[in-house]
Amino acid sequence: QPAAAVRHAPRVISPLVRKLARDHGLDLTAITPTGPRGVILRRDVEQAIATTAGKTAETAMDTTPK
Amino acid sequence: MAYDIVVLGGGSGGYACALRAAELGKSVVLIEKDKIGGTCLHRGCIPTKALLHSAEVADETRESESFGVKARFDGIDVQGVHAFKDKIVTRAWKGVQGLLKGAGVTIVEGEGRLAGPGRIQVGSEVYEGRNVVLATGSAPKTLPGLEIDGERVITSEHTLKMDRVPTSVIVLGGGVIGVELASVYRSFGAEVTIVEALPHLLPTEEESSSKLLERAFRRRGIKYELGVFFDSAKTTETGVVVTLANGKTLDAELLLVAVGRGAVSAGMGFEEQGIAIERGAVVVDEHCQTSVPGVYAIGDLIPTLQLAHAGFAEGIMVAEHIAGLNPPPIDYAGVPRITYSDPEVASVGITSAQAAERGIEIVEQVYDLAGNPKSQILGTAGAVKVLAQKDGPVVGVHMVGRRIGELVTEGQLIYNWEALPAEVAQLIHAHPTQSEAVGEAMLALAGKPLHVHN
Amino acid sequence: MAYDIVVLGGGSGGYACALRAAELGKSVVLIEKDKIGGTCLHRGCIPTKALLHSAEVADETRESESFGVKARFDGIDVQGVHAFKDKIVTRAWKGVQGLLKGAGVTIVEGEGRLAGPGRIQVGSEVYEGRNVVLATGSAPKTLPGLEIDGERVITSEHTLKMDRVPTSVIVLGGGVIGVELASVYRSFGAEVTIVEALPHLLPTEEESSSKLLERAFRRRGIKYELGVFFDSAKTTETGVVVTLANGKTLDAELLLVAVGRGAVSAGMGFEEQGIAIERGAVVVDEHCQTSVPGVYAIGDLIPTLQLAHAGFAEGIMVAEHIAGLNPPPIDYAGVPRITYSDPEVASVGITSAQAAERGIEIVEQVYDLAGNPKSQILGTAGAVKVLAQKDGPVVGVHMVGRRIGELVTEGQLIYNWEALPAEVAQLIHAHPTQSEAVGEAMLALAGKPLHVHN
Ligand SMILES: Cc1cc2nc3c(=O)[nH]c(=O)nc-3n(C[C@H](O)[C@H](O)[C@H](O)COP(=O)(O)OP(=O)(O)OC[C@H]3O[C@@H](n4cnc5c(N)ncnc54)[C@H](O)[C@@H]3O)c2cc1C
Ligand SMILES: Cc1cc2nc3c(=O)[nH]c(=O)nc-3n(C[C@H](O)[C@H](O)[C@H](O)COP(=O)(O)OP(=O)(O)OC[C@H]3O[C@@H](n4cnc5c(N)ncnc54)[C@H](O)[C@@H]3O)c2cc1C
Repeated sequence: QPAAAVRHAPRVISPLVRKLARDHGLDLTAITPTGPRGVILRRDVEQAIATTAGKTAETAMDTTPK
Repeated sequence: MAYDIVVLGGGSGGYACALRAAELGKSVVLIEKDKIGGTCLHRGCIPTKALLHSAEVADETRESESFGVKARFDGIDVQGVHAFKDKIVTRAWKGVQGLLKGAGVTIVEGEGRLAGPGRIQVGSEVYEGRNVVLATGSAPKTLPGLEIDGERVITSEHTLKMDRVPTSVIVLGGGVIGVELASVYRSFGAEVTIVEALPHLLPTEEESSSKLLERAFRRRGIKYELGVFFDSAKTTETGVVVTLANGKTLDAELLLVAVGRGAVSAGMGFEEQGIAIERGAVVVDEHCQTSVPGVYAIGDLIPTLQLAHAGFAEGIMVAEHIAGLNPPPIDYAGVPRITYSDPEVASVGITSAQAAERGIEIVEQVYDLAGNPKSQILGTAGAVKVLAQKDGPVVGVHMVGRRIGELVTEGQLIYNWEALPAEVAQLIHAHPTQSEAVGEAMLALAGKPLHVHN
Repeated sequence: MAYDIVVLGGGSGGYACALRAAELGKSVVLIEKDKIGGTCLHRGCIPTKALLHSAEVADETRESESFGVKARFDGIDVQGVHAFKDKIVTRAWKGVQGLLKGAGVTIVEGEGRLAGPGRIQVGSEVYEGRNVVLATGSAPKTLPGLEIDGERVITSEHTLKMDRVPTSVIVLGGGVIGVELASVYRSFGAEVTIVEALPHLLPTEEESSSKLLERAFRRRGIKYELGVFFDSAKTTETGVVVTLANGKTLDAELLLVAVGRGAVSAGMGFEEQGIAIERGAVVVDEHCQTSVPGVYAIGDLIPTLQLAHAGFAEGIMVAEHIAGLNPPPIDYAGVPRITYSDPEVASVGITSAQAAERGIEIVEQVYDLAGNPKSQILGTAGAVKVLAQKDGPVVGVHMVGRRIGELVTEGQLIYNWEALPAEVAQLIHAHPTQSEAVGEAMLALAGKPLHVHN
């Protein structure tokens, strides 16, 4: 994402995606955005959750809303 | 044979619980002494909204000239109003019976009582359940010394069967039911005066919403006495005379008592079985569990919002709780409220007063419907007010205007999903809609007003 | 003196851009040859929605008996319809002029042309800008050999000034404008036939929505010829005779041509200055930049959705882009679409056909408004259809029904925020509202149907 390289703050356009990251203790600035102009999409957070879960060998996390 | 769940009362709460439980594979028996659908379907939400629609048609017909439509309004055909309302109710009633049947819920007709833990008795029959859900609902209240005679002094239930449009009505109570029926009676041509002990109509709403409603009602010729207590009522040959605590008297053909509804919790063995009850309502925890293990209570029987969809939500939650799905408790501030009068009043989230109580620092934005073309086309005054936590999410949406009730769902998503004003503001709303008023308020809160006059 | 921004054209796109830019501290001049507000305000969205409301009132008055209201419908007062419409337009027009003045935007009356990079010429005056935004909108198209005479063969612009209700109308084109005006004419009492070359009315909508609209129109007595090309039209003493490509002929008092709108891009120096144009529309990138640096184009002039709120969004985005805020591009699938006919058709997100093209595996749920009590009260048939990615978020919401347009905002939040059906399903919607139909579809998609017959 060339245009996203100089991001000031992470761009999330969905409160649900923001919450998903928060509920999983993820730092949005550490998530790689795949949306246009560096927008972090649901799939990006889900990807990060999967990666984190894999790394820490935690049990699969529940992604349904609480 | 013991059922997984015995539900007592087939209103909104009870039938929703039964449906969800059956879906989750539970065996369910639903006990109803009258008609499945309860208050909401037969004496509440549905029939009143049918009346309100007839009222709207009457008003639009009266005002048709201002839209370039030539028509003559010739009055209300009371029998026709009932026929319309009954058709709607009957259809929905068939629908819900079909749903329960389809889901495999056993329906028992009869009056039940809690005969022991996990035991509901109906006549000589006892239904045993691993879990019992009490959903016996509520009934109209009155004031001490004020007797409902069904002729001169009536409740909402009598309004739904009225045989004529009265010349004049005093509505005691400016809550949702009083306000809605005052609106209907006025549209049908009656002189209406509302008496409310608190300082405003719809006293639990945002104060600015109440004031907008009051202004609209004043324009419609609906009178009101606010902040004054009822003292007494006397029926006469031709009507009823009401005396207020300040000495003022009012007279009218009818007195409609709409001072609230009380939980139906007496005479059914609840207290005998150790169920904690406070001021008539069954006490429950955040999962609707009563003080007796295995016994739940939902709907108007418990002291939460007396709304059909709150009952649905509670019923569903209890079914899921019993099934071990560990559902989250309900955030009642996030349950939308609508008063379907003309104009409608709707809200979700907290009020500014509640924010102040809780020490939440808020910013607010009011968007006047005068700036909203679609509302102008509909000929409605009103406003959308949005409250957001300072540098934080939206915490309240409060609206007044014709047809505005449908917009509360947007507020419901925004509030419950903790959206920031900027997250809504980026989504330019469809033009020309009333929902643009919500969009404009969000744009302004996000620091990028579009159609906002400063 | 050079302005930060020179905007050419004061319609929805142009004025929104000017307002947002001024808010961001930019100096802005807005050049408009006719009236600020453009097509939408004077010849589009607003006046047509006023007509549609008069149409609604006419229909409700006609049908009032079925709601228990006695009334006599005496016809349409065409002058009254215009007076109502004009009042609404004038008010909104004053509003937007006030907004621009308040924001400090310089307004220039006159016809402008692109005289060089950063230069717009109006008569002998040249306005220089570090950035230029072209927003000259669109105008009605016609077909080869079909001449608009404004008498027998007209466009939407003439409809808005009609001096009578015609006995019969042929509407050429079954897109949004054709469908809306067909609906108005029918409510006003005319015989209406729509001719559409593609197989369905509103051919870009979900096919099931088109079919529901067609069914509703058939019930209303609106006729249509689908999948057949127009061949020729001949005006006669009393009207017009239309011949279709299959040889069939239709006659009527009027022929309304609603075959689309073409960008207004010619004769203003665009091409001379090197602006790339394709099939009449200005070519832009995702930030609405044309092929010439520093020159942007927005609104109906570019080949995106021809909707006022798309123009607003583009205008705002361009202003923010010029101000260096780096706004994200618009996801046009997330822009809501509403056709305000009776019944209304609304959608946001993608259609099943688009999902199939893109290889997205979807699940879908249709909720018939027959199960929605509020819609029954309003007397409307229709449905809400929700498409979700398998095990993923909602990707499309498609709706048909009276007053259903206001519900599209909920769909807009859901789609753009990538909500899962379960995230919506946990929020039980207010009862009884039309929005419950959206809620029910989500509940069903989330595997927990409430009021759904299987
Ligand atoms: C005039 C009016 C208008 C309203 N409008 C709205 C509205 O627009 N929107 C909204 O959300 N809410 C509205 N409400 C409120 C809504 O009707 C209630 O919140 C809802 O009906 C509560 O559902 P419930 O299941 O708790 O109780 P109920 O609907 O009261 O059902 C209780 C059922 O239990 C049965 N029952 C009681 N005791 C026994 C027994 N011993 N054995 C067997 N059966 C028993 C009753 O016969 C009844 O059918 C309105 C209420 C009124 C009165
Ligand atoms: C009948 C009808 C109904 C519609 N209904 C809706 C609806 O309900 N909802 C919706 O979202 N959209 C609707 N639309 C579409 C909507 O009107 C357009 O999408 C919108 O107006 C486009 O805005 P714009 O700024 O691009 O162009 P326009 O609104 O067309 O404005 C362009 C402006 O530029 C001016 N101009 C052109 N050339 C020059 C020049 N050389 N110098 C100076 N000024 C110039 C014109 O006078 C005009 O004022 C409708 C359209 C029609 C025709």
